Amino acid sequence: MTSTGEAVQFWVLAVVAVGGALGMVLCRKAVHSALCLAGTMIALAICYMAEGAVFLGIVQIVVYTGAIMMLFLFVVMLVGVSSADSVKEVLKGQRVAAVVGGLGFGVLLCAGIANANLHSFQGVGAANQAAGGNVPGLAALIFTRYVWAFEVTGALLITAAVGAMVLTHREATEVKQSQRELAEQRVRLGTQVTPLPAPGVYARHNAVDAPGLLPDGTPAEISVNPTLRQRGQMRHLGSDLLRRMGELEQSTAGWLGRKAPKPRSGAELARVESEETEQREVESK
Amino acid sequence: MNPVNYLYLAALLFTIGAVGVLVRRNAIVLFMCVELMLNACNLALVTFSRLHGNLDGQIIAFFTMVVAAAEVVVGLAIIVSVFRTRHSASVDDTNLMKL
Amino acid sequence: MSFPLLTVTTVVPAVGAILTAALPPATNTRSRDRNKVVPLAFSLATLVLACVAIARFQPHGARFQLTENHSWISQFGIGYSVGVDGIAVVLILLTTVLVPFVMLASWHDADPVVDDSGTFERNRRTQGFFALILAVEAMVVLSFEATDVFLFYVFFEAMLIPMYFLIGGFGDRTKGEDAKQRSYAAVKFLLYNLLGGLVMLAAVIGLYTKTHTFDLVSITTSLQNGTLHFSPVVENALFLGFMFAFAVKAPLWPLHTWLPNAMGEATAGVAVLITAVVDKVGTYAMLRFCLQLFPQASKTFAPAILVLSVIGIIYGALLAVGQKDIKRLVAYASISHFGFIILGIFALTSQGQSGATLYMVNHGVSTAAWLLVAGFLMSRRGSRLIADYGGVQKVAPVLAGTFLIGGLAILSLPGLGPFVSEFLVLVGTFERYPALGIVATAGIVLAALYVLVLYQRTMTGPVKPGNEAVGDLKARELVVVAPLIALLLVLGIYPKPITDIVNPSVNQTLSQVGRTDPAPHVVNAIGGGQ
Amino acid sequence: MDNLIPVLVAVPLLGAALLLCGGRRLDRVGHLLGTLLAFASFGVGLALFFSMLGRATDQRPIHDHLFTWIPVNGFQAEVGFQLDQLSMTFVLLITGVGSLIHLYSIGYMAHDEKRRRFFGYLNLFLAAMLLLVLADNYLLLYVGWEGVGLASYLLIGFWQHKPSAATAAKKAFLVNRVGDVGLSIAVMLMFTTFGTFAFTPVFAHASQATQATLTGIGLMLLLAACGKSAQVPLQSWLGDAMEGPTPVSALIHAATMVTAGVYLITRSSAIFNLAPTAQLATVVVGAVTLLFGAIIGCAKDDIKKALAGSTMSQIGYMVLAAGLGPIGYVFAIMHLVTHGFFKAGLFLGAGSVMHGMNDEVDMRKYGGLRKYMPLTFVTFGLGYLAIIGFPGLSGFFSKDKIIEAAFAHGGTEGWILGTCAMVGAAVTAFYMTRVMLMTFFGERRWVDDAEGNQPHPHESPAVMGIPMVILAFGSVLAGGLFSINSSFVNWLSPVTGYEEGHSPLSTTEVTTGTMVVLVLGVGVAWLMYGRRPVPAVPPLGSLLTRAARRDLLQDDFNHVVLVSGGSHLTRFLVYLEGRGLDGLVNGIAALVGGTSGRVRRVQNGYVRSYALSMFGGALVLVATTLLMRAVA
Repeated sequence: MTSTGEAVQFWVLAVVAVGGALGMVLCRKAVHSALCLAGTMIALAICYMAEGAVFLGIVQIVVYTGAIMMLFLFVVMLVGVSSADSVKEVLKGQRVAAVVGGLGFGVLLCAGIANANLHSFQGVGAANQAAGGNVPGLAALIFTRYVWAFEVTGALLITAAVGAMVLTHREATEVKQSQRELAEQRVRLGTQVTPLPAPGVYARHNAVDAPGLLPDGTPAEISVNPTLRQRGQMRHLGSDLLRRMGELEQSTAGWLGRKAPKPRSGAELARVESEETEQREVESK
Repeated sequence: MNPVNYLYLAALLFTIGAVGVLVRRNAIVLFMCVELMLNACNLALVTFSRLHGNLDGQIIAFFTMVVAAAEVVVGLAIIVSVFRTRHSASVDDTNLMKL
Repeated sequence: MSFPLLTVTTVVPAVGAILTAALPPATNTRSRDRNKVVPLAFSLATLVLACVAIARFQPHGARFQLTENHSWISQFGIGYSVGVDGIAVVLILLTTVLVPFVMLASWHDADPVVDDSGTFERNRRTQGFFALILAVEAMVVLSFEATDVFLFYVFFEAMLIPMYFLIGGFGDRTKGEDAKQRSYAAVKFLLYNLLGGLVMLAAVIGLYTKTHTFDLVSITTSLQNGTLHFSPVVENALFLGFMFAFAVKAPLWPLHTWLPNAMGEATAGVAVLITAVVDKVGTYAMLRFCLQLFPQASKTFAPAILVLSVIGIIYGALLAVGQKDIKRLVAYASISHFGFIILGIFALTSQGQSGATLYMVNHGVSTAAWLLVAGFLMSRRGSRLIADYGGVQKVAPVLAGTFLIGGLAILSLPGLGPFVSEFLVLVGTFERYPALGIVATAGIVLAALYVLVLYQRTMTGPVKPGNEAVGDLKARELVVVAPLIALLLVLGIYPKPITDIVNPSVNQTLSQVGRTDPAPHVVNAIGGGQ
Repeated sequence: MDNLIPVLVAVPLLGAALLLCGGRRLDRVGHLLGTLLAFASFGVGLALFFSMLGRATDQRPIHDHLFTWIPVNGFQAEVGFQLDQLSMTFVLLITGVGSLIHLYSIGYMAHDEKRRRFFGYLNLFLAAMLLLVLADNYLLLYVGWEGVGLASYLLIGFWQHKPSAATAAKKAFLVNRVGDVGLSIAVMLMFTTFGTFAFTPVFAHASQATQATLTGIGLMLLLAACGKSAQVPLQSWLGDAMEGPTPVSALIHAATMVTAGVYLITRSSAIFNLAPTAQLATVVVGAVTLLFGAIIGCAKDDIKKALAGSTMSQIGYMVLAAGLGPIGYVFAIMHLVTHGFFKAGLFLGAGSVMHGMNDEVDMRKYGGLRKYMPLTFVTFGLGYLAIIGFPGLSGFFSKDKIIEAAFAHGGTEGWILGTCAMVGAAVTAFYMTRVMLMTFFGERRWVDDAEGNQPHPHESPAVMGIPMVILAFGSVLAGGLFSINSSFVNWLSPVTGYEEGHSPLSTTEVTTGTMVVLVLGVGVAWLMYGRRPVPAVPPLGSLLTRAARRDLLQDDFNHVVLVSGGSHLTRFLVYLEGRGLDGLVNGIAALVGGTSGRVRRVQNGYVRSYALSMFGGALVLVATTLLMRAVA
């Protein structure tokens, strides 16, 4: 039997852990899943400590949650933070079968545990004390009885590290093109010869997600970072904004005493407005 | 409270992880689910260590962690290289292995 | 240690096969002929070795002679044990005699394609054909020699591989649907025989678990002196396992349906190889393994097998009558004849078994003569349909004449080899099962029917359009046919040398099965007949 | 002297081998060589005959063992020859008539491009027939038996370009094969009963076998005889066999081969004497056939087919006589020999007529030929008188003896058989007179043939005439010679046995009876064909006539029951093979293929799907483990 404190702690942590696990499975975005899993792992780390495995608890936090989960996050970043599973299941009956199988499996495991004779917990306190603490106790075992396994695991880790490098490494098969060559190539292909336009910088907006305006006043999508564009995070310049920009330009010109630029054509405004209407209709559906 | 509840928790987490492996398509999440299953095992091992009053269970949990780390490293590397060639991280897109 | 004659007899064609396959592909007529003469030379060398073997064989000597024993997989008591008795040595001679004729008859069957400019298509198809024939020869000879059940099994199965390629790769119809038919036939052949072999493998393993050896001689010895005893259920099961494989190979009704397809689609030479050489391993193995390993079960199942063989005799003959395709007709005729062979074996009389052994030889030679001549005819006209022929006798009298002689041998005309064996089989059957003997005798009428109907439709009558240009036999073809016909005459008029070799072995087999010939009803009539 | 016996067979065999394998080089001399060898064989036969005459009666049979043919334990087939009085008779008949017909064929086949092969086949026939009569055991006899069948097949189908000839040849061989089955079974029965099938031991021990066995052997031998000798119910091939060249019809299908059945029964007298049931069957077959053949002979317009019906009928007499037992054997053989002469003569005459008439065989297109072919007319006429039993000629002596013996059989059976034989004699007189009248008397009725050629009836060359004359002499004299001092009975009785028959009618009564029916038959024929002109188109005729024209519906019966029944069976079996046996196999293959096609969809390439099955496996494992623990 455990102390009341541990019981309270267990019930709190169990809820956290299960919640995290469910969250991980149910979140559509990988990054959310990763965060949920990190939560579960920290909860488990505390459980370890409560059960007298102090060293493991710390390792769980430092190595697992700190290093491995960060590795996961890096990969998520590489692959695309927002990449989410579509809700539709393509394999017929996979979900139902998985849930039913899972339930059955869980019931079976619980039945197995319930049937097992698990009533006299000895606790590791004695073992820890005999060795002078949890860490010395583990160390004594690792470097004596399990030294061989330890060495092999080390070899495995090194192999894995090398393997990962081999798998991800891309051999540079050709000489990197110089700036001159790139420029020549651009001219030859006749694509964008000039440098790309800079994104629009406006006082009231964060800069990089808003497209710059071309001389005729239309937004230049090319000026926004392709990653943002692919993610659909480019800020669309609404009609009111364009209108206000026009007014601003007019007043600025008046204030500076310059010749005022030609006002934006009505057609341009109408196009933007119709786009906005469509957008709204789509969202409402 | 009986410490056996830790085992029930481990069983629950393991099952959730297993179901996750089966229903999720994103390879990275799939991996996370596998990690969850491993963690569940570790919890059970630590609990067993407590049950028997020696540290061997913790040792095994420790090795599990190390091996899991190795596995994650290689697995993620594979995911990255698959993503490079197929521009997708969905396991359903790597389905060439059929008649 | 003496000279390993039997091993050499099987190694020579095997080496020949490898060497032939390794020859450079033909580029002109000379190198093409070289690629065929080399395998022919090897098959002739094998024939010489087989003649030496039969000359050194002493009919009244030990049971197995020219034996060689080497350990192979000692953990399971598997040995390389070879040796021949009278039956085996005769069949080895048959095989080695027929193979050169088959090669010579198939001389142009696998010729390389030559384009308009006279350039040879460079591939190894031609020599592959001959190499495969040599490979089959080597394996068949080793199957006849093997006195180790496992060794026999290995080669019994292995010979399917070259046969599969010979059937599937070299038929006379190469295009479109026809080629599909051919590959169907080859696959059917393979699957049937593999299924049989699978069942046999189970029985072989079962045999080992009971005896802990694969050595035929030691098993039969311990069976005879009583140290080994099978329970009836086990013995029956093992017998059926072996028998199934042999009945597929032989083939016994109703497991025969692969044969018409295989023989129909293969070239005439390969068809002869199937029916005259390879299938003989099945009937031979019944004599050698079924009867000797499982004497009690053989006696138990003999009536059932005899009934099946009689059905096969009549059924094969009737179907032969109904065929439209020459080669399929020959195939059904062969099914009928295999019925006779199996009938002779399981009648368990010395006349029946000597007759069956002789029948194997005679059937091989007569079918070879008949079918090879038919093959010459078909190669001239490029058709296998009986309806496409007519009046050939007018334009090619020698061809027609040899075809008729081959056919007369098939219908067991006295004076030609098959009569002797067929009569022995019938007498042997009649002694013990008169009713079956009488029904089987009716088969000789049907044999006359399908042979003469075929002859009439193809050879007689007015010359059918398309047959005017059919030429008579060429020198090479005469060289193939004439010796076979001479052999048929010799076997028909003076078969004593062969029966003298076969009889002691048959008697030993029968004494192992524990059966003696029924005595004449009138006891004090002259026993020996002289 | 003994070792001459194999020479007898070897000489024509050598001829056959030379002529058939010799190639075109022998085309010019082949016919001469063949004829020479036939005469050589006849010479050897004569030498052996005189040597035999020089020995005492019990010393006459000689034996020559050549080699062991098939030795398998108890089954010892030997090649050995036995020459006794019976064989000797046949040897002389075969080689004598055979040589004459060889000679005749030189003329008859002069313009045939395959003449060399024809003589080769004839020599082959002689060899096989001699083997048949000289064999000392049944198996060797069987070799000769099938050998003559082969020669007959080859010669009937000699003009292979004619589909009818090829069909007739095939039919003859097949029907003979049915008979051969009987001979095979008889040999097998002998072997299982006596352990041997050589004549001497079998006959010596025949009395020890059971009645059933002997009856079985007898009936099987009878079946064989029916096949070879064209007796009911296996007679249908003989009419068609007339498709062969006429010399062949004369030699094989009149004089020698078809009488082999009579030889077989006579040779097996020791068995038949002990098997009354078999004997009864034999006489019934003989009596039925003699009427059957005679009726067919009356209706046929084809001269050769009419003669073929006559042959059937005459052999019916012989079989009848042979079935009567010791009272008949000698007369069966005697009739066989005289028949050999006159029937060969008649056939050669018919051939001569055809030769002069552009190979026309329809007697309705003959008529009045006696003026154009005097020699043929005379020889044919003598043969005619002999066959109808004109007093003093051969047929008179031999046929009357048979009729007498039939009455002597005793009881009701004797009366029935005797009456049959008597009626047969009347019908014989009728149809032979009909042939004679239609061919040689009356108006000329020949017309242009299809190509517009007018036949020019002319006498045949000497090479054909001489044999006809010799045979005519034989027809006239043989019967008388044989009857002087019962010389033939004395000659043959040591082999076949002889008993004086005790006829309820005296010899005079029988002779008177036959004379009366003879006159009756001739008279009726004269009334129908002599007095009135013969119509060129056959009248419809009575039902019996029409049936007789169709060989008394035997072919129709065969066709319906055997041919079409058999072809239906065959077609059904072919269907069964394709759909049944092969269908089963292919069905299994399709089942396996279909199932695997469905099962392979499980391998869909989705890792998660595989993971699911793995998970399912784990589930099952855990469940099993727990269950096992719970049970334990």
